[in-house]
Amino acid sequence: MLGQQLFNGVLLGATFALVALGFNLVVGAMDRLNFALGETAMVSAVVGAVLMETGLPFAVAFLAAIATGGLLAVIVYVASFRYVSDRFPTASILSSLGMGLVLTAVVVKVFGSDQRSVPDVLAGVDLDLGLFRVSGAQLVIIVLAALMTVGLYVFLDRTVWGTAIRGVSDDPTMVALLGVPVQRVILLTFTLSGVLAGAAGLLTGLAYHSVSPFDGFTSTLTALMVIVLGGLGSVTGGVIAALVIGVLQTLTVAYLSATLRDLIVFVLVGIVLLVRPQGLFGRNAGVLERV
Amino acid sequence: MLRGGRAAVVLAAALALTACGGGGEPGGGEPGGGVYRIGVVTSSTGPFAANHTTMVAGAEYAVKVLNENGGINGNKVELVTVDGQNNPTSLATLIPQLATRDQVYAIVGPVDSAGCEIACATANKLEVPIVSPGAGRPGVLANSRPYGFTLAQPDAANSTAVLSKAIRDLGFTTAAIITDEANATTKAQADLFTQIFADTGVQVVQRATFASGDSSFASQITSIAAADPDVLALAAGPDDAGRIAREARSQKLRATFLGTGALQSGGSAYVAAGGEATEGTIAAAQYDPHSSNPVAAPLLEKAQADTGQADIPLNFAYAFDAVNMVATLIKEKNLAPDGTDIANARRQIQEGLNAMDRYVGMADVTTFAEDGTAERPQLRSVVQGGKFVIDKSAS
Amino acid sequence: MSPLAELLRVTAVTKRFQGVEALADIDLAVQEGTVHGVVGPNGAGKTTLLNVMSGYVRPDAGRIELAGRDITRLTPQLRVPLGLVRTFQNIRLYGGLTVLENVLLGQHTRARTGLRSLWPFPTPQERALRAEAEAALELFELAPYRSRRAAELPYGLQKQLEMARAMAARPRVLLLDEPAAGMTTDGRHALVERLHELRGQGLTIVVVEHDMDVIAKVCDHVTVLNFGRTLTEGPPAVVLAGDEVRTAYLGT
Amino acid sequence: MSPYAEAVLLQVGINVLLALGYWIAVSTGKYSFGHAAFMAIGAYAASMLTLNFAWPLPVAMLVAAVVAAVAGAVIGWMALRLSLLYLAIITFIFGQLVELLFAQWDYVGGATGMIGMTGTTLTLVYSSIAVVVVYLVLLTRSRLGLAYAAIREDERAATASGLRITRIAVGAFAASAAVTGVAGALAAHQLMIITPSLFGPQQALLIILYCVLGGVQYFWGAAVGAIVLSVLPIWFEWLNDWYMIVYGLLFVVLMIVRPQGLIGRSERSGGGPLLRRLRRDGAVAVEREREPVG
Repeated sequence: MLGQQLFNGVLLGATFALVALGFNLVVGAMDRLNFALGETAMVSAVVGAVLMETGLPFAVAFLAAIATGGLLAVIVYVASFRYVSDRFPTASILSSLGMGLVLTAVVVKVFGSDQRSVPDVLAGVDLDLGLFRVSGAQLVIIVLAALMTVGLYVFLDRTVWGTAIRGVSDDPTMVALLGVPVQRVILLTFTLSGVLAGAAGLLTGLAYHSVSPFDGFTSTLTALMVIVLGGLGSVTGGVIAALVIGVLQTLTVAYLSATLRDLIVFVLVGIVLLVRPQGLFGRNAGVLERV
Repeated sequence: MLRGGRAAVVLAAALALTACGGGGEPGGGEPGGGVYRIGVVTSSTGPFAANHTTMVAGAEYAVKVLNENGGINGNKVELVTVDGQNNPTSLATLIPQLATRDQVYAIVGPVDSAGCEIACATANKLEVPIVSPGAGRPGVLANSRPYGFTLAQPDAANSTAVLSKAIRDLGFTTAAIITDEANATTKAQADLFTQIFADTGVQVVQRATFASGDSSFASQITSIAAADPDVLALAAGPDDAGRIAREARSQKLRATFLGTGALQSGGSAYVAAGGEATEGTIAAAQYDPHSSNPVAAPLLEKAQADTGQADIPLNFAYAFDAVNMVATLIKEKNLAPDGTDIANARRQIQEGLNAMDRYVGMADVTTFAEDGTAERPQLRSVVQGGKFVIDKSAS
Repeated sequence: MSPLAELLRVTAVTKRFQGVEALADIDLAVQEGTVHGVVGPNGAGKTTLLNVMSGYVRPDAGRIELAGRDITRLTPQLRVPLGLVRTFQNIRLYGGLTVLENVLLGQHTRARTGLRSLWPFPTPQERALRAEAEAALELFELAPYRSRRAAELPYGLQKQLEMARAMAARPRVLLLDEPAAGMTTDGRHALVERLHELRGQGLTIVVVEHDMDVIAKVCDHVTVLNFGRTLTEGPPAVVLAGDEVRTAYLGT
Repeated sequence: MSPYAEAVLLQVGINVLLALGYWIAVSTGKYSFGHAAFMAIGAYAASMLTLNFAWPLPVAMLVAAVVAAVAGAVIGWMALRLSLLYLAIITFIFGQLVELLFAQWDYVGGATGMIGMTGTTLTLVYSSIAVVVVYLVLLTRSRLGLAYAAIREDERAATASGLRITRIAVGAFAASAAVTGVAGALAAHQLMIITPSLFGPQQALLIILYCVLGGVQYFWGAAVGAIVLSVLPIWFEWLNDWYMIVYGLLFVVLMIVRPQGLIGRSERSGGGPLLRRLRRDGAVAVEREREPVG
């Protein structure tokens, strides 16, 4: 049973990782937090679920979900980042929180506030791997999440645009001087973050069997804990922290109590903030020590 | 920097402005043509939005029927609907608004326990009778007596006998309980199941917990599947219960699902969330949409014909009855329309509700107990063909 | 000439940024009542040295002493009440606050600033500080602008205000980071006069500056840095005429 | 006065108190995204005392203020040492943590909350506002208020003036939490019931919006914002249906057009987006030069 529980945890962590990656990409590009990313994931999941209900194959629904995520992230960028003055560092946070409210409210207006059931995929599949069993939905989740994470690494590492994103994240002034179109790189970063969030939204929906208009907030909260634990802006740290939190939550639920699930993560994050504020894997992420 | 004196003046002026605006005198009854106003408290968002929509439809339908039959003593009945948006803070002003500005004789709603706690307590303080067509959490009316009522019977009173009998009938010997720990109602359900299993000699082989709304349930079901119980008791809200059912079936759990009356009253949400996995679920029930009661049956049939629904939902029938209870009392006590002597009228309605014995309406027989909760029929229901149906053979 | 007291002493300070040595084993002693210049080409480590002295950069090795007290581990804000006050190369004012408020903030460490400052009737001490702030505005020719927002002032006046704010802390050592940068010729003359005046009042000044003319006119002692090392030091007349400085600035 | 008018005035008053409390934190430039947590702490602390120990409400309010202030100081001390992004994250998470803890604490009724508190009167609410207004008037004229403004304007300059930034900001945060806690206590005793979910993210956002709409420059701007936003949905009932969307869009539009709020001096025009972008690049570069000190 432990094997199965560990697998459950990794699965949960994999979906957390995708949203956290989305957050970290934006932090890297602009030193800003996009608080509407959780809602972006939620809307993408709703779109995916609606398409699946109409009988379209999962692949189509998944593509539609990531396209929705990317599009929404661009809209949020335009509304909450592009024209918001940087003299007010929290303005973008407030604005994106506002966008989050709007996205939730629009979904409630259109589809009502009930949870929406997400149909199963590969319902017949049930792999017995000895230590644990994998259902069809779980197989889809783990494979797609892994593909997207690895894909992101390859993209950032091997392509021109990926290099440009890393460049903007390291030193925007310098890459601007080198002739890199910073605006377009930032737009691309937002799109990517939305794509990741969109994928995370639908995959989480698969794991939970449903999506609710109010899920966005939970995703945001989890992602924030992941990036604090992993280090603000650290891609690798985010992935590892997501898996740690996923496994920790699952084991807590299995062997202790569901009420302790969030509490244990809060405590872990609190300790990390006190002892190592830059996160387990972070660089010196804007940590100012003062009297 | 600001010079403080001026700031204080501006602030005071702004506050005074609000006082004038917000403090407008109550409107009183409209001139001419007698009207009895009844307030309805709904919530267009939040987890119980669907139930509220059903409730409003029931109340509106009741008023339509009443007015078609000449109203009460020739005076029309009118609903004043306010929307609390699932936000307790707005309830704190909406109830006084109904009481003062709209001069309602009584209030119907909200259906959810959390909303009722605030709305009913506020109405009670203002001495306005309020009937919730659905709040069933134990102690929900603790602060709302004598003016607060609910048409639902709390689970413990309603479900124990039904579920115990079902367990004996079906010969279950082992059980697991999954509980939403972040919710007082479901925690109470879990205690109820524990008690029932103890009484019927069923061994509880596994307990799992979760916190409302945001979990995949994979972990809990893995633990339960390892214990392989005959029956899985769902101490969960209907949405969560549906997802638990799906996760359980996807992990090949064979147990029968068991729920309290609360699961049946949220039945459509449960089945919508759980799909085919919910087939065969057994739950207690206190309302039968196809009742054979001689008073209820024709009312239900007429409502089916008028609304085009095959099954009249619980909250619809409860709201219908709530409006009619108030109307009956207004008529019986011959209360004046248009908010004349409203305080006295409200007190008389309250006394009438408290004295109500075996009111028979669309939802069968209702009697209010000492604490304002209702005594209701005790039925067994089972999910068949995608909906809860009352298992008449079992009662 | 009798030996003057060493007021500020930097001993064997080293600082690396990502492996690059910005300061390598720097020693520096500032005599009380003198003006000490620090010069060197871009990237020589001048500003880093000033940051180390004022506490904005913690050195990897070495120590800083103020009047014999080790202040290496003190944060910038704790050095201010000890008398170590600085200005910035790219002026940092409270742009949204008035000119007077900027100067009042300069007095922060000398005034009662906690909850007790809420008491609406000023204490004699507070009255004295306010009067002093007004006087400082007169002295720095800012009085006509006292109620204007600092961000609205022209560049030259902003520089003046920053110095006024620094002086409001009653420093023992004033650290100036490129005070002449961006100034007109007239401005520089005024600056030189002002520095002479302050020195005349017994203030110790460390000035990091590009403008050799200013350095030559105000400094008693000059340290030349290059690649984070001390190239040479001594009286300006000697140092500035030396070959090392020319080599450092012009390359070999 | 009719119960309706009284209910409206109570609600407006409590919201004004929330806005004023939040303004204290914002006057140092520090935005909290979990201020509803301090409201919850105040509400629960006071309710425990009045319900279980029959303390008089005014005394319970004082205790609520102290407890909330301590919580504010602890969270402030953890978060205010770090960058603004961390402050946002930590306060956001803190809001959740508090909601979760109250939901699991059986002594205060868990998720069902506490019920039966009464005693909030107009006198109590408006005298609390009066006390806070007097405090704020004195504050904005004092050197402490000046220090708050300095930190908001430029932290680096403030260190050069010898301001002990963290200590000052934590103090402001604690004072802000105290006022918010009192507002929570009053809200609890007006609503008669409190549940943890009452003090969730939506409430936190409302508090921010009250303050930010009116303007963060003057405290009375925050109060006016609270009054407008509390009264609008009461006067225009249609607004109720669109409330979330309208409030959400209000944030978005406000942050583009007037991030400093409707009341207050306008910033000098910021130039085109490109100019701003360049400046932002500069700001980022400066940020990265910073080294840990101390």
